[in-house]
Amino acid sequence: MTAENPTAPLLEARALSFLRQDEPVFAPLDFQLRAGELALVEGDNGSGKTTLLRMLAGLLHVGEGELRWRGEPLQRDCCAGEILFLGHQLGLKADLSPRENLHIAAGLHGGRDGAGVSAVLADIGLRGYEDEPVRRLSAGQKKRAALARLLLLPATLWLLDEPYANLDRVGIALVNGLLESHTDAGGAAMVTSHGAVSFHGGEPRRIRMHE
Amino acid sequence: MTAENPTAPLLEARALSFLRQDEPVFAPLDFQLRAGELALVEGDNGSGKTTLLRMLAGLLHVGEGELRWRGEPLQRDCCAGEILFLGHQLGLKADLSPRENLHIAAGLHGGRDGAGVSAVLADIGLRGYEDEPVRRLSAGQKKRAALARLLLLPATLWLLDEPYANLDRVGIALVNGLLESHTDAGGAAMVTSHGAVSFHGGEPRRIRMHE
Amino acid sequence: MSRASLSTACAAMLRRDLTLAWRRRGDIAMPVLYALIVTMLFPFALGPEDTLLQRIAGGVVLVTVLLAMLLALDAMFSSDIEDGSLEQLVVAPQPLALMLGMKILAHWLTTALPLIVIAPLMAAMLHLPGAVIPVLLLALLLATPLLSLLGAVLVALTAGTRRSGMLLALMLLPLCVPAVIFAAGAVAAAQEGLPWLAPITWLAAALVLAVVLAPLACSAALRIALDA
Amino acid sequence: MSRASLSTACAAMLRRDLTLAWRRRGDIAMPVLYALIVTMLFPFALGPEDTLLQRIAGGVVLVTVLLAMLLALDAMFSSDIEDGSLEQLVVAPQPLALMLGMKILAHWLTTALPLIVIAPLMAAMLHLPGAVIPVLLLALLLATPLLSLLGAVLVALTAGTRRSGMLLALMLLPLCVPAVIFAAGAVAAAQEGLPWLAPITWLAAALVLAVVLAPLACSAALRIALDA
Amino acid sequence: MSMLQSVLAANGDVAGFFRMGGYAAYVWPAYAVFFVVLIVDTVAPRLRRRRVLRELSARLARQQARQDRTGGNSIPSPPSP
Amino acid sequence: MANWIPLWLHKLGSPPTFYRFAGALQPWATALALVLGAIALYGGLLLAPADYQQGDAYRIIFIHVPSAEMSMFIYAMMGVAAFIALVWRIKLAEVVAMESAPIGAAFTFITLVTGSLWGKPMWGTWWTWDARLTSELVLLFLYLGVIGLYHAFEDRRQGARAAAFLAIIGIINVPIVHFSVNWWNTLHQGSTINMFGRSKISWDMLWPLLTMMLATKFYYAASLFRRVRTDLLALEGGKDWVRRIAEEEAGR
Ligand code: HEM
Ligand SMILES: Nc1ncnc2c1ncn2[C@@H]1O[C@H](COP(=O)(O)OP(=O)(O)OP(=O)(O)O)[C@@H](O)[C@H]1O
Ligand SMILES: Nc1ncnc2c1ncn2[C@@H]1O[C@H](COP(=O)(O)OP(=O)(O)OP(=O)(O)O)[C@@H](O)[C@H]1O
Ligand SMILES: [Mg+2]
Ligand SMILES: [Mg+2]
Repeated sequence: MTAENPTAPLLEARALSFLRQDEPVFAPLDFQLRAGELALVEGDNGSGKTTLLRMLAGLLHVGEGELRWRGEPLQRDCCAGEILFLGHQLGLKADLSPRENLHIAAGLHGGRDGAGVSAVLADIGLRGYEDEPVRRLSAGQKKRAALARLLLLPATLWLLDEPYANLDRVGIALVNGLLESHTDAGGAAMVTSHGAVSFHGGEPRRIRMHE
Repeated sequence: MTAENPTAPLLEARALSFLRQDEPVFAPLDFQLRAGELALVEGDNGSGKTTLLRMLAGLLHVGEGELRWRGEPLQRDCCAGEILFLGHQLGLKADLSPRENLHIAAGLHGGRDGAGVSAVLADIGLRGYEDEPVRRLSAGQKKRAALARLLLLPATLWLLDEPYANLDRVGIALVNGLLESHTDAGGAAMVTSHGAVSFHGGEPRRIRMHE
Repeated sequence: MSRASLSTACAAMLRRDLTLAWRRRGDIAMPVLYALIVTMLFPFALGPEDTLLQRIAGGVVLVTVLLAMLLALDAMFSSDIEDGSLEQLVVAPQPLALMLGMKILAHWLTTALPLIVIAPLMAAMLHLPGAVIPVLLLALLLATPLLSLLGAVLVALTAGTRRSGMLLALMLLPLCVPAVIFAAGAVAAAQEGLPWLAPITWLAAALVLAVVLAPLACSAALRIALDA
Repeated sequence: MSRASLSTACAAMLRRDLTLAWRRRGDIAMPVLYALIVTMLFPFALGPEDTLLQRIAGGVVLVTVLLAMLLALDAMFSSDIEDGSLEQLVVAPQPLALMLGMKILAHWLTTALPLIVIAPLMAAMLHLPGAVIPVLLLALLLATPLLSLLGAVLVALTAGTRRSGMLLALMLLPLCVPAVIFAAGAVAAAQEGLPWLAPITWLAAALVLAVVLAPLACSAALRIALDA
Repeated sequence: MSMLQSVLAANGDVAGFFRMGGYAAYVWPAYAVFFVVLIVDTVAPRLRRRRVLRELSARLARQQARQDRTGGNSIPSPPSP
Repeated sequence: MANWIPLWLHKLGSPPTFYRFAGALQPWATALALVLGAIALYGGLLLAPADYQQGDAYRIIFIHVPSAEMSMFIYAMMGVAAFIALVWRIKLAEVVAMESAPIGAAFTFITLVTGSLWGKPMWGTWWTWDARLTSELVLLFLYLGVIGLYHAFEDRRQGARAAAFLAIIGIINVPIVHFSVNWWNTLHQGSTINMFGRSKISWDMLWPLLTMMLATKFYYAASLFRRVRTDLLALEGGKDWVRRIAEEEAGR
């Protein structure tokens, strides 16, 4: 992780908005995210949380305003390998097993030091389901298989869209634990969620989407 | 709602289990559900909640044990039109609007007296999105469009698989309100959920899935 | 509370599938375009010799139309399975066979009918004599619904599996062959000025049987295929 | 933390798509079976006359193989878009064009190669003279990757739209025709004992150009298609 | 004259039997296919039976091992990456 | 009324019972098949005279016709078992239907190959698209479809039910194969053997043919028993009776 500009925040949005058919989807947003911070994106259904996260991930282009990554305007290659995105669609191939899916992800992103696929799968609570095709997993098990990427892949900024949905209580605690150790290690995360989620470490920064 | 046997419970399971490859997915279950009751199906990810609900809906055939509907063995036609099922997959056509999707549902199931499609959509919080193709809705809006069926269609037993997932707080309160008025009107419901969901009216009956 | 009447339900099903097809009218046009491309490529591939083209015209049009239908068959239930609509249909308090019959009808209307409409054009592109075209159309009008109905049963059977494509083709082949033989037989007979009623009658008889039995078989097959 | 090297990433992509194809090997076999069915139906539809069959054999095999590939083209990215894998690929820190090149290669290996392998069988079923078969194979070896590459660009362009089918067919047609003309020209020339090198050279030149440019165009098209 | 008579005749025309009146190239492959296919059909289930039994005893051994080990299902603790 | 059918089926249909029953009969069936087959081959290849028209090529008849007959007979058996499996959900019937398919496919394949080996010298071609040949090919595709569908499902019993359904639909093809020579005039031979009237072929040729037909029936029984026993072991892996067998065989 080479920071070009150590004082600048990791991610900074200035009057950011996204346009669909020339209409902004949400009111202009201003926020900063520093290393070690966790931001909770809040808003009602349809307020634009998913849209915001997809824009940060580089899937949608910035409509108006500005987005800066370590002080530089955000471009595709300047943050390559530093951002991990998990959307409503999990990005798992249903015909492959969790193990195979993770191997592909590691092939594309490179692996974290010392994180083996089997160990990660065991940690995420899929022991015994490593070699079952994903399509045969229950909804929560699929979600866990997708979340295992967080443990396996190296990244500075996590963009998680409703990571708690479909998880049981153990799973929710697990995600909270992951987020805590990620921010402790100097990473940052943006999370959208509706449920009554209690974080262990202090109060997260909140970004409210206004309609 | 013609009850053949007024003293019998609406739904009764005796040593019920489902077999995959000749192995039971969950330990034999015994439970009863009477009119006006709400049952919460609890269990960890992969414990078989979805499987149970699909079996009750008649999509999977009973493996071992017995399932009785108003005292009679459950068969396809004896409960026709009395059961409403909402699974992980919402059963909405992405190219049709919520209004069109609901019109089809009403065509298949018949409509509740006095429930108009527009009114139902407004009640569920989709005012303004009635004629947008479902594929352009956000995750929570899609869920709401599927839940609108509960208001529109006549049914005695609701089988809801994680109805709260993806909903915001208003949406969760809305589902709780729906469940309350349904049980008050003599209906019954089985709901699976992980989140910290607080029901208004009293403590629901709980069905625990053991692994 | 009002139970939905049978006719309302049928109308709702039919309207739904037709609306969906209209929303994705590009996809309906696909088999049509496919058929047109094939007929356009043939003169390129074989050289534009009138007598040769004329000789093979009837057969090529028949094969092309049936293959174009096969293409669309695979998708008959797949989107409904993916988004859970089929579950909702199975759970609905209506006779499943009838509802599936409506789906098959909609499928035929949206894939086969456009093909039949352009069949004369295709025949003309290959210089088929004008007098044979009515027989060709009659053969297509009987063979295509037959294929839709039988195909629906097989598609339903493979609905629960992962390897549907090949299986479907494997199982459909035995059904295609007789239909092609009879239809091509009628067209060839007409082209040579011989009586062509016998093969047409066979097709018609098979169609009547299929109309009655296929929806029932289809619903039974679907219930089996979804049960896992 | 270790950045993934380019070759690891390429290998992972290729392995992934080949594994997936193997898991659904029924679907790979689909174009093959389709092609076999077509070649089997032709004798039925046209009557089993050796000279006629022989006359049209080369053209039929070419058209059939290319059409069978068209069938599979549509699905090149669709499942990846549905389950969100394509998003993950776009977000991954690897050159997208190269990754898509791997996907196209895998697609060609799983759809075109089996077709080329059975092409001699199809040719034999239609009684094509054995001496022509090498030329047919050469033409196919050049024409099929060309189609895969150009098709991929068009599929990527239509990925975001709903009416993909028709658009795809419409845009591919002008690309198919020259390929078929050159390939069929070579085969016809060989069948008549004339020199067949010129059309083959044209195909090869087009292929080289496509290998370089198509992946880049494909990645640009996909980024546009996903951005909504 | 039957084939046996010619085989047993004074000159002992055994080669004639294998020549099959000039149709050897058709008759013998036919019989070969018949026997090969049926032998494969006979052997395949025997091999499969052996495999099934081997897998079964492995499964039984695993179950035994699991029963011997004490303990139920432990809840996975949040990892510390 | 016909209550005894399911009752009787359930009794013999209990997997351990059938496993023992099939185990006892299977060696006898194998032995009979071998002995009868050897006699038929002796009669057909050595005793029977050459045909006045076809020469010695006709000797393919002794495998072609029995195989052709078995290809249809086995399909019929599979259809019956499939029907029972679907109506009464009896596991044994599912297994019998599914394990008949590969045997039937084998015989169909033999019929096709021997037929074309016979056709080359007689008709001058390996293959024509005539009604009987085509319908026999369709039969092979049906068998392959049944086998493929069975294995395409992850749950074996669900696969068996789906494939049984396909088998029942496909049964219309069997009469088509049989009567195709009467319904359409074709290249293929009409009926030569007439069970009740005078057959058109001489006794010297007929008796080996009939013996071989009987031998293939016994072969079918033996093969089916072997396959069903294996399949039952695989399907009932969790049950006690299978565990006991597994332990016994492992001990040996
Ligand atoms: C690939 C080529 C062939 C196929 C697929 C085929 C198929 C069949 C079938 C399915 C039957 C059984 C019919 C029944 O029992 O109803 C049969 C019977 C027979 N086949 Fe063939 N056959 C072929 C070629 C030939 C040839 C070349 C000959 C002789 C020239 C031949 C002679 C016979 C005879 C004599 C019978 C017995 C007919 C009867 O008694 O009904 N077959 N064949
Ligand atoms: N593909 C699309 N095309 C057009 N409009 C869209 C599309 N996706 C979402 N929208 C609209 O954009 C708005 C924001 O959607 P978004 O998915 O970002 O909401 P969200 O905050 O994630 O909601 P949820 O909590 O329900 O997931 C919604 O009003 C939705 O209808
Ligand atoms: N189609 C399938 N084929 C095979 N096994 C399956 C299939 N669907 C689910 N399973 C397995 O059956 C078990 C129960 O799954 P089910 O979906 O009922 O769980 P669940 O309680 O709904 O879990 P969740 O809370 O994650 O939704 C799981 O172990 C799962 O892996
Ligand atoms: Mg969202
Ligand atoms: Mg579930």
